[in-house]
Amino acid sequence: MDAILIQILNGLDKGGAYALIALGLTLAFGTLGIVNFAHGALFMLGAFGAVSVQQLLTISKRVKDESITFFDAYKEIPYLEIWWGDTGRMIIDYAVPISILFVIPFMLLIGVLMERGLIKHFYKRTHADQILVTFGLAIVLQELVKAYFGANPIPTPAPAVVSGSAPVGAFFGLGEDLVYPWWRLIYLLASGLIIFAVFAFLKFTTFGMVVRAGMADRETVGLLGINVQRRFTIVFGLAAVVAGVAGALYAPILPPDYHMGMDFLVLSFVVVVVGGMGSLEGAVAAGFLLGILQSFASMNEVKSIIPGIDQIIIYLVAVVILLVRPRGLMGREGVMED
Amino acid sequence: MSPILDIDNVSKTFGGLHALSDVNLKVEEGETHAIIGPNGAGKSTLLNCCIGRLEPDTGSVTFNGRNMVGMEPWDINHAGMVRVFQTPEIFPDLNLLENVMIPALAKRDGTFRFNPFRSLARETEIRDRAMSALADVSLDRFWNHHAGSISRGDKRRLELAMGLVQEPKLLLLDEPTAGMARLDTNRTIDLLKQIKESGMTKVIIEHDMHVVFSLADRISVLAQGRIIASGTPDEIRNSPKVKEAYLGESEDE
Amino acid sequence: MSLKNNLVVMLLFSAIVLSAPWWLAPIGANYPDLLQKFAIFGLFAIGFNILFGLTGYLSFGHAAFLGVGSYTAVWSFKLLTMNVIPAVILGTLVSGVFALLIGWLSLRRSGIYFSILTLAFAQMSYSLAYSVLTPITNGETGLQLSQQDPRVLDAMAGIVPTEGLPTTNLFGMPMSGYSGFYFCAVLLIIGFWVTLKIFRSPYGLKLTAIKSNTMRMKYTGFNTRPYLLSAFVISGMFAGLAGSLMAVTDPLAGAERMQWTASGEVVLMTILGGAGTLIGPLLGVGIIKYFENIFSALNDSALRAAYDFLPAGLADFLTTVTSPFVGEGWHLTLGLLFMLVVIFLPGGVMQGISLISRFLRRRLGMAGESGGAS
Amino acid sequence: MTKKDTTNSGRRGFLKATAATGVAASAPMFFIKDGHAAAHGGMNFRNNPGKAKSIKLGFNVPQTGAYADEGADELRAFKLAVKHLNGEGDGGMLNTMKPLALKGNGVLGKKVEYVTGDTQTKSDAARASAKRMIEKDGVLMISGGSSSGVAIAVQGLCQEMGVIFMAGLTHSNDTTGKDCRRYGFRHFFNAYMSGRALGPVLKKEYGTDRKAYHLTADYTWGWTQEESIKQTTEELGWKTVKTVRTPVGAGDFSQYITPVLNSGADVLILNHYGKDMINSLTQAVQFGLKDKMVNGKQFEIIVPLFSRLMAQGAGDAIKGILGTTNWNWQLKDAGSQAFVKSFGAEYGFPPSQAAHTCYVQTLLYADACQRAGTFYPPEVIKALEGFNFDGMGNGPTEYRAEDHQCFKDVLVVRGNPNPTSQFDLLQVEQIVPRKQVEYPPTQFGCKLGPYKV
Repeated sequence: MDAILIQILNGLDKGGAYALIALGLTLAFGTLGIVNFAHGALFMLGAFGAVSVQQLLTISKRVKDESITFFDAYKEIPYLEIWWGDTGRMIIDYAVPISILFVIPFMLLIGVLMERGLIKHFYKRTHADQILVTFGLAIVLQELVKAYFGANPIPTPAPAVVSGSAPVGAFFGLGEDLVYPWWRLIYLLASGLIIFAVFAFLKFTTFGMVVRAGMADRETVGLLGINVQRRFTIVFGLAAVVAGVAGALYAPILPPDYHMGMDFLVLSFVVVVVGGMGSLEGAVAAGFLLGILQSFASMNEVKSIIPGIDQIIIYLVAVVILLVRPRGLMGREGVMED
Repeated sequence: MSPILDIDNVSKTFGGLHALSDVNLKVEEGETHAIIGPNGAGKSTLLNCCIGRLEPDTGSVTFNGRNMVGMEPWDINHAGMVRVFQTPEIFPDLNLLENVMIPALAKRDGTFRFNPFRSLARETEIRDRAMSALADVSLDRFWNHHAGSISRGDKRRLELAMGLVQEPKLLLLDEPTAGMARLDTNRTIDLLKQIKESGMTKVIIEHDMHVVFSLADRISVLAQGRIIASGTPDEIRNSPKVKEAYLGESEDE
Repeated sequence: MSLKNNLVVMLLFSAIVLSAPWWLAPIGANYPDLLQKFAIFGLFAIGFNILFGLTGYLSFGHAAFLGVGSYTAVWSFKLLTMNVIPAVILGTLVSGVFALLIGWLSLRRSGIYFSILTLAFAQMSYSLAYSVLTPITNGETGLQLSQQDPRVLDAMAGIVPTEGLPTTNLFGMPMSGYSGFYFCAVLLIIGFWVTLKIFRSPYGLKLTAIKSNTMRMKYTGFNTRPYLLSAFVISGMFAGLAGSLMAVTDPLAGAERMQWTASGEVVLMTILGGAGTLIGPLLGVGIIKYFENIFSALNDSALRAAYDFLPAGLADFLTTVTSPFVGEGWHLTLGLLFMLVVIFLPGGVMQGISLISRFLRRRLGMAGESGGAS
Repeated sequence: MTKKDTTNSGRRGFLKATAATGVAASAPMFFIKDGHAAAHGGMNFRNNPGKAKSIKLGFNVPQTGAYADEGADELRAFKLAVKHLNGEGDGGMLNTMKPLALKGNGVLGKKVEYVTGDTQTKSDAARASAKRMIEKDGVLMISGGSSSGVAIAVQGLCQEMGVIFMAGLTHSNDTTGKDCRRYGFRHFFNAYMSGRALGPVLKKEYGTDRKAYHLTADYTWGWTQEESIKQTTEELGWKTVKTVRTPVGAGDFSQYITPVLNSGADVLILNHYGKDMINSLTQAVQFGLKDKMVNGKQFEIIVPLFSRLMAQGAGDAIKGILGTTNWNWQLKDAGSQAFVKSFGAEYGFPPSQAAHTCYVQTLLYADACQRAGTFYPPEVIKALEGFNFDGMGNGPTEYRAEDHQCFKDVLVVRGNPNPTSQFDLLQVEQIVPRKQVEYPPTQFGCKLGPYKV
């Protein structure tokens, strides 16, 4: 029983990440009609936003390490620690939460620049062209990150307070063994909040209503004389922010490396298609669904029946859904057929 | 003699909307049958039900003695019922000649033929037939132009050539002159009259009464998904019911 | 003498391919392995182009067929004979059957749904080949020859096993080095002839028409499924042939050949060169493989040597400026190149060539308008 | 540039080749580089430098992909080795290696040059890159790499082409086991040695009554390591609760880690490497496994194969974790100090174990050529086989003739709980003597194959 509960938690957590990436991807596709292969790279940039803030906070003074004699070695002591002692140490400890404050405007800027500088020239081009140019951009972005940060993952821990595990089992009355890392619970909560915020924004603001109308029928909204263009630019920025924040918050779970975006990219496309191209609700639902399915497929009991199922489950689900229900879970019929 | 096309009790609803209700229509071999009616009367829906783009909820479409309902569009095509589309459905990336060669090849090759090693350059017969169909619609001079780059009126005529080259038993024409200049319209009427002499059966949907009355042997009037009248052009012209439902309105337009 | 004439085209093409070891020498790309790769990936790309370039169906799973071709060929070397003929034939056929299966399912959908279906099938093949199917694929290490392999045909023919591992051969001629290249080159020429015939056949015209307007094709009397499926299988067989040639020139097959990035590579090659054109995909192959093999190997000292003819200061400056783009930075250059090509030349390098030739023709005052590039 | 010289000597080889095989009789002149020459007896062999003033070595390392940092470090070590061979710099381990035939004037009087290539950590790319070095650049030896799959693939190729391969970082038993080759040599240790070395330390630290749970990367290296460690721990009396295979590059391992929590196991063994290891370890620690008490015992995590670069990626999670490593820069022997000193002086930070093994391999190859008095591979191979040496950072070491595996002491290390710098991540817990990790050469089914190809 608790094994199942904890796999559901795992699935929700994983699903939260999938859903957030797929949400941004769908926003860009639904409003702008852009298939953005650089979306994974935006997720990666967000994670490296957290890394950068951490590195900024730990800019260190190099002190000669006397214990090593046979070559010049240095110890590094962060200036913040030298100046403010414990307060400085605490600020460093909270690098990831603090980084969110920087990641939001940074990603908005990146998103807007990307839309104005590149994407807007590709609205009328084929999807293949969009894929290729954004794929090229993704390679460029990740190579730049690699050139600066190296290829090795960079540990970006969560604050010490939440680095341990929460006694979930005790809370549900299911025994002591059942624990779950605090940061993952926070991630789950945060992904829920972000999804909620995006939906609320689209549903309850006039801005959002125009965007939704634009997703349903772009030309008509354009005819209404509303400046759809500028709104869509902001939507693209919003998609970038969602991806970036998702990445920054994910950094303590998965030490960021330059390639992490590509690892998520294919998966998130599958999520989008399973959910239904252009359906925000579908993207979220499919994200959580696939996360949970993947968690269950990894259980030893399941794997002993079907060996290798945990490696292919996501693709298998995608194949079945596409063959049985081509528009995905919640998509409209005919979107992007032909 | 039984009619070549027999639409029997066809109904079609979209959601709650009755697009077609119990439509009955018989088209005799060799005649030119016009279907007229106001916008949204269900004319295009009716054509779509004939060529397999839509499946009627009830009723049957019998063509040449065979029920067409549920058949694949390509099989309907090869049965001899061919449609000319209202919004030009051409191959914009090919040139005009190739656009017409495709249906000519369909006529010869059937629904599928795997001949990757046959040289297109040696398909002189197909080429000649396509060229003469282009000549029929006076587009032969532009044979090597890209179909995507010609005017809308020319696209309509190209459509017509694509239909004619298949020499169908029954040609369904969906507003063949819409979007054409007066001169072109007249030329098209002349062409269709010529075809009439060849004995090809035609069903024409048309708004332009000038076209309808100069071509049709018989006319059916469709309004709100029902056939409200059917008869010779004179009968229709004088029918008070039609005037009330359709002609009166259309003159205001 | 017109490029409309197949014979002229083929003679020209054969001459260019067979003389590649000469004219590629000045840019350092004439060593056997790279020449083989050009020919092998050339086959892969022109086959892919039959599907993508003609019908517009974008498969993201063609690497799976490449992988299947490789595995089949290596198994043929292990079980049957070191002669390459059965390996090539079997590799192509087995890939064809595999393509038939995947195509039959995937072609129920079109557009991006088709792409995702092929991607999903290929990723499943890759994951399974890497792990569960290890008895067949030898997992991460890759399927290799071994001394203990039965090789029944060779045994029947009385070929005595060598002390070391046997080498692939064509009736005794070893298939490594330049002879391997010429074997691949001959198959590339045959493959090119097949695509040329397809491009210039009624069948090919119909495939192009499907790309232009699928719906219209159906109402014109064509059942599009068998057309698409046959094109899919043909391109799958080209991929299988390419895969088996990889095994011929280097008898080892690894699962990574089937990964989605490998499928993505052939897409990039085709689009970069010019999808739907006869030789565009080959240009794409040339560019990408050259980058991967030559650019990636340039280091600072090689750069400095290349700039040696310049004044020292300028040479140092250029070395500093260019070094991030070569060697380990070759991916960066590739990414930038994709972006530039797609932004300015959506028709790929072929479009660039036709633009330049049109410009030159105008400058030279020559008459004759080419009938609109597609 | 020496290109001209190599080409010339190749041309002579071509003439003989044509005469002998007849196959290339009608072939154009550039067939010369095809290297049929290697098929002939005597002193004619592929890429024979002949009278050239320099030789070329090929360094094939991952420059893109997950192991790019290790690759970069390997490349630094190679460059340093080339410098030292040519008598530049402070000489590094040339000052400590015993016995030493090298004179600091290149190899056999020829200056050493090098070319580099990107393996991308993919077998195909690695082989393509190796072929380029052999066919185009004319290298005599190839070294480098950071994974067993690539090492085995390149080693096989080198055997076919008759070029010596001095493996870089590869830990699978298969490299010098069932996939061993006459032309391949491995200085690095393997999974079996890791198990043997860990055994006594585990017994001392964690006792004999333990229940182990394995998470294993689902590919060849993971399996061999799981097998070796399982064998060792079960001999200690430990029980193996479960072994679970995880997909390579899974990223999030939570769904594999949670079942450990209530499995009754009190030890988690992570048979992961690189990014997978960083992720699975980080996440296992987040799930509280390090602070857990099971069966009245402290729960423990073991990572049998460690590297400092990986430890860097795992951050705090690595603290206190036991594992093994081939070499560590904090070793106090003269060889290690000499190497660290010249590496540190050159690049400003200490070398990794990958850098160390690549540096040593390059020197060993060069020394073997010097001792053999020729670059002719069969003679060089014979010079390396059974070679005993010291002063290279691992104590007295032997290149075993039967399977080309180096036998030397193995380091059991622990993640440093109180690092003083970003490099001070591992503590040497114990130097396990070579005797303890030895095994019969037939154990992993090695058949080396012929000297001449």
